[in-house]
Amino acid sequence: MTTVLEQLSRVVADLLREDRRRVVLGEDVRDGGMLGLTRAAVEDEAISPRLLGLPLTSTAGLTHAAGLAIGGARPLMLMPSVAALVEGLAALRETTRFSKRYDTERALPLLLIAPCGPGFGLGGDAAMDAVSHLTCVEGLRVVVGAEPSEFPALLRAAASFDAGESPTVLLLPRNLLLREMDPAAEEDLEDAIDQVRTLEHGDELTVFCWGAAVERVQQAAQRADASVRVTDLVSLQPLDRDGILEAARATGRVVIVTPSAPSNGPSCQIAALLADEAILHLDAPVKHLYGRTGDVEARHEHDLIPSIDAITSTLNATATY
Amino acid sequence: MTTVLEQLSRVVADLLREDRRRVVLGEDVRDGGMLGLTRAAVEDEAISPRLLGLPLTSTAGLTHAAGLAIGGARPLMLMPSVAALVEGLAALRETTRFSKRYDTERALPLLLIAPCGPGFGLGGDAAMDAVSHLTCVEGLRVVVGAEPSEFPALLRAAASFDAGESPTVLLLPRNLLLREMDPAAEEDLEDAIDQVRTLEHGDELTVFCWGAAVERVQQAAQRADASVRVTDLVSLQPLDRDGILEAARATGRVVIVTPSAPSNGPSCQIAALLADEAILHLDAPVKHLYGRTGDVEARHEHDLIPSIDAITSTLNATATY
Amino acid sequence: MERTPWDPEGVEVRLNEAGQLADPNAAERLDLRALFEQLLTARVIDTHLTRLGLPMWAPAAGSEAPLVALGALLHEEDWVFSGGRDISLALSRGVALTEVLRQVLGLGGARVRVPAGAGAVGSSEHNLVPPTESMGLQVGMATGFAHAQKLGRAPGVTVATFGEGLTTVGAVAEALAIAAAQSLPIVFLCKSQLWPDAPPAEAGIFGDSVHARCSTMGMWARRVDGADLVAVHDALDTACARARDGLGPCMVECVVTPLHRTPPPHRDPVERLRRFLEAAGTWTQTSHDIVEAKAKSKFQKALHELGVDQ
Amino acid sequence: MERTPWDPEGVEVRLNEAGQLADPNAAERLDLRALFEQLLTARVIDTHLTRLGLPMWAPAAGSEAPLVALGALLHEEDWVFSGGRDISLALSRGVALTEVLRQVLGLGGARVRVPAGAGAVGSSEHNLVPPTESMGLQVGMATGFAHAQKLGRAPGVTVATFGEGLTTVGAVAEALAIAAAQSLPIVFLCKSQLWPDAPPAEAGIFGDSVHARCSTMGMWARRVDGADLVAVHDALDTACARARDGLGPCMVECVVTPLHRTPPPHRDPVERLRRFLEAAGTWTQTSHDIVEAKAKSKFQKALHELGVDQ
Ligand SMILES: Cc1ncc(C[n+]2csc(CCOP(=O)(O)OP(=O)(O)O)c2C)c(N)n1
Ligand SMILES: Cc1ncc(C[n+]2csc(CCOP(=O)(O)OP(=O)(O)O)c2C)c(N)n1
Ligand SMILES: [Mg+2]
Ligand SMILES: [Mg+2]
Repeated sequence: MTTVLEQLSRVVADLLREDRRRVVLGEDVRDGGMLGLTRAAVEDEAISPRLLGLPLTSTAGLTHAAGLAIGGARPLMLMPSVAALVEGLAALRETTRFSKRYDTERALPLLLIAPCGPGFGLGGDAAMDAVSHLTCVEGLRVVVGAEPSEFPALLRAAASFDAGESPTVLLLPRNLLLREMDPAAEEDLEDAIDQVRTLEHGDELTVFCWGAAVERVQQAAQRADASVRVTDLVSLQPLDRDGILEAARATGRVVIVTPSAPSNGPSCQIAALLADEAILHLDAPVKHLYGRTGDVEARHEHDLIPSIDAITSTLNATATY
Repeated sequence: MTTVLEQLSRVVADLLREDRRRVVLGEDVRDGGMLGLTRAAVEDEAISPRLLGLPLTSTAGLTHAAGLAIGGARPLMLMPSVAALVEGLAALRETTRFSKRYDTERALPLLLIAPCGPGFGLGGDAAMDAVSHLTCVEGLRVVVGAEPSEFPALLRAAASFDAGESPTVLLLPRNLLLREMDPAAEEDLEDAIDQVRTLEHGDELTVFCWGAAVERVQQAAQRADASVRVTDLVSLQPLDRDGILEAARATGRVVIVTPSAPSNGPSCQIAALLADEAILHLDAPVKHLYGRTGDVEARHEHDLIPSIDAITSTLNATATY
Repeated sequence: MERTPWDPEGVEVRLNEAGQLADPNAAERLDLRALFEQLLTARVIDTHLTRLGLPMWAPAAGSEAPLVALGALLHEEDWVFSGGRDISLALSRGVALTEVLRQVLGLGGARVRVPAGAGAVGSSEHNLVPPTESMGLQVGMATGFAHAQKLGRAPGVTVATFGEGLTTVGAVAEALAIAAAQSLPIVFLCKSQLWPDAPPAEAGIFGDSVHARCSTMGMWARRVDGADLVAVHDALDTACARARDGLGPCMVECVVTPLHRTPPPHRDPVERLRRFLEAAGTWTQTSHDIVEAKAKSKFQKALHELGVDQ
Repeated sequence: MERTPWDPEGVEVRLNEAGQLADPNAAERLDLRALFEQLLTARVIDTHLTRLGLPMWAPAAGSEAPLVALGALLHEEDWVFSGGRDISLALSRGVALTEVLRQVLGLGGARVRVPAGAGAVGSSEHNLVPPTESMGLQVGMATGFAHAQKLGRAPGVTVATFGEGLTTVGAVAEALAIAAAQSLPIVFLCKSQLWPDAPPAEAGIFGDSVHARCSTMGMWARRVDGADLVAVHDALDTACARARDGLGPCMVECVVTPLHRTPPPHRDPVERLRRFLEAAGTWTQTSHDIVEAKAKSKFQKALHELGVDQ
């Protein structure tokens, strides 16, 4: 057994070996990286010169990565936290629209890997998922992991820009990163990362969720008095509109569970989509469950994910509405 | 007659005269300001020392204004464009939550005045309304003007922090700023700036809109084959939830018209609110109308506001759904 | 001549107010007639663009010398990240005037998007990246690009141009720090506006000059007079050569004179070089008029081709 | 003594490696015994906090001298905007240890929120503003605060403390530019970490030192050895006096030694001052042990009061 982080560190090294255009940027990457994600890569002299340390910056580190991509490199940038992406939001915007403005064929092949949400006992900005901010950046691809044993496969998929994919943020919920996993059991992805995944196939009620909320939703679905369809969004931008509409229409009842404070991110976009295109298929109000509101203190950070009890009772209430 | 901008410049000078704590920051404010909003103030030696010029910055100008507020001043910051607020988003976030984190009684009395949307032929970021970005900043008050003759009163209302209001962004749609107005006819506000305003009292269909969209919606409402209730949101954050629900329930049919590109801002939040709390009162899908998508070129910037024709036909379709 | 408040301090003069060369060899090293034509053409085009009354437009008149000199020094494989007011560079890189106008006037069919009023042009064929909408972020892209070139051992210099205004913007300061920390092959070309009177707080002018600030960051840095084409050329030549040799980042600060504020004539780089050419017997009013007329007709033809009424 | 790679260059020594004063009067001007007690107490508390294994925590051991000196120099009406690793300053400003622990451990009832691991404390009663969550934004708040003081002709100095890491962050560079452009009454206290070997790119160390960079921005700037309490005190004293006199911003760069990297003993500000006191006959092992024991018991009592098990 190994931790998910250790396994991801091996994937980072493999990615560097597989493609000489890849470079890794981030705080302390030449020393293992803040999360240890370059620990394997620093050991290999053939690839360690492509671990690039930079001074502390909020914006120019991100534009630097974009510039490397303009110059033909394929940068993986290891963010200390999703908060750093919010601090560098202007850079994300410029990076994402660069290819359209500058008339190049392909989007910049830039992958930003950021831990998010509760898990390390930090609270504050480190505990947010920042998804509402990120999904304001038009064209930015935002993918979030939910099943730790698939994180290695998710990282490989997100790092492949062979189809000209947009700059991508891969969010890794902190509370899943320290899980143990069997390296041999590293799973392949069943679905493309731009599609919703149906994790439970109930038919009375659909739950949309992502990231750190998924596990609790699955547990609540077991306990609920209804047959629940559990849908992991996987891609928060772009949203898989067809998959979402199909899942909602299949049951006529919808609950959205967000692993963060209330915000105007994907949960509102899904509700708006349903209010427009599925309203006649809906038999009950579309309910949202959020975690704790506001600037969360470290000791309350796990309350950013709605509790299994709260999810269960919302499922029951919506199923019998 | 005078232009709205000229009248606003007199209000800025009055605000400085009325309260010695007020200071004005922004590019070229000692020289009239980028929009001319300090032209009246530079003429008066009693107040011109409180026009503070700063070097060009993205972030520190905003935190500087926050620091002035911490020190007891009441800064009015004149932004060159709402785009500058997106560039300084991290500063907005820190400014807005400062009082909660630092345990002071009152929020920081900081007013940010930003032109937004199409109107000056600039396109690009200057033409956006950035409302989705701004409403991601928890606790930030976001107010947007729609009726030019009321802008002076709106500015006075937004600049009064006597009830301990949060840091506030006042958005002024560019296409309204160059209108002529009769200074004598400067109107008072009928309603508080945190409430929706009903501009037309129809009963078959409710339209929610704001800023530069309002005028076109009113014109479309005249043309439509239905009796339309036109609601100007005025405050985009916080949303007047009760006013919105009441307006939606009054007609059972809702259209949302946004004066910008599709985004996950207030329009989605309203749809989500309705999908949750008014779904049984709705007789038709909740339709959204947005302007042109993407990074808009100068010559297309007016397409960011949906056309009267497009609005009219959506009103008709929704009324007869 | 007497020093006026319009004359920058701390610069080494190579082509003086009277149009005399400090080093007569410069007239052989450099094709000063050709450079003069480019300067004059850039001036005419700037003047005509300015007359169009574009929103947020500011004239570039007085700041052409560094850009024309840079254009003469760059190779095809070099890349420029533009900070604005450098259309003359785009022209000398070979971007078609019709494409320049499409971008600057925001017409349909422009290949590249530039921010309104930036006075900049982009071209993916000419390795010319336009400014970002957010202030100064193209400078950080330039450092990344230079890093890619360094890692790939690709030939070529990366240049980022900008004005003194951007030197106080955080993203630019961060980019300078990255370039210094990683010793990247990049040339920063800063056009610092000359303030004969006290500069306003907005101007980003305080303490020592931009070149001194970069010097303490460990960069090779020079300050030159933007009215002195020869000095500007020589400083940029050294900077580009250092970058090509992998010697790390350079900052060339060029003090440029805002001609719309009516400085004394010798502050105009066109006029100063004209004085030299005249003394050298290679300038006549007729030849001058011809260059101007050509540029003007080229401009009007391009506008016409694009269907723009004047 | 021989200079080791651990000894910073470009600093004027006031209390040397052996604990000898350059200016013997310093022993009369300054209550070095009291300052020693504060240093030692701060060290003990840092050691115990470090043992708690808090997330993202980094020890402050070795960097206490500037903060203890600053604490001794500040008046009640002065304000400090903290950049982290300066709990010793909070203690010397009079923040209760229980409140310090509530904030640093993220316990219920803390009055002020601080970012995890910042090693900082805020107190609205003590005019002590904690770091923002976004890197370095409190520095820009500090310049604004100083501006309000200047406009209101209020007495008082504004101080912003931070580490060398933040000097490459754009928002901090912008704040420095604003302070310089507006000549604000603010003291920047930068703790620059000493790297006996080559610093990594992340360290923000390149070119000349931080003080040189600020000097070219037109600030009064000094570089001192953070292991030398007397030098640090005197530089900060002058800086604060200048700010009080409205003479504009100052930067005091203190080179601090990371004790967890086991430098030679004379690099420890506690040990160096101890050597002086021992030579002066005012230090005994017993008195030392008593100060340490008192600090330790105070720490444990506070934890106990807060119901924290160790
Ligand atoms: C926050 C913000 N973003 C963008 C702009 C518009 N803008 C873009 S670059 C720039 C500064 C240009 O100054 P400088 O680099 O000196 O170039 P100059 O235009 O003087 O040639 C400005 C004001 C702005 N005013 N404010
Ligand atoms: C984008 C981003 N935001 C925040 C952090 C966390 N952080 C806050 S301040 C800081 C730098 C501190 O360096 P310095 O000022 O030298 O203080 P030190 O901790 O060394 O005492 C870091 C890394 C981060 N690593 N990245
Ligand atoms: Mg300029
Ligand atoms: Mg440090």
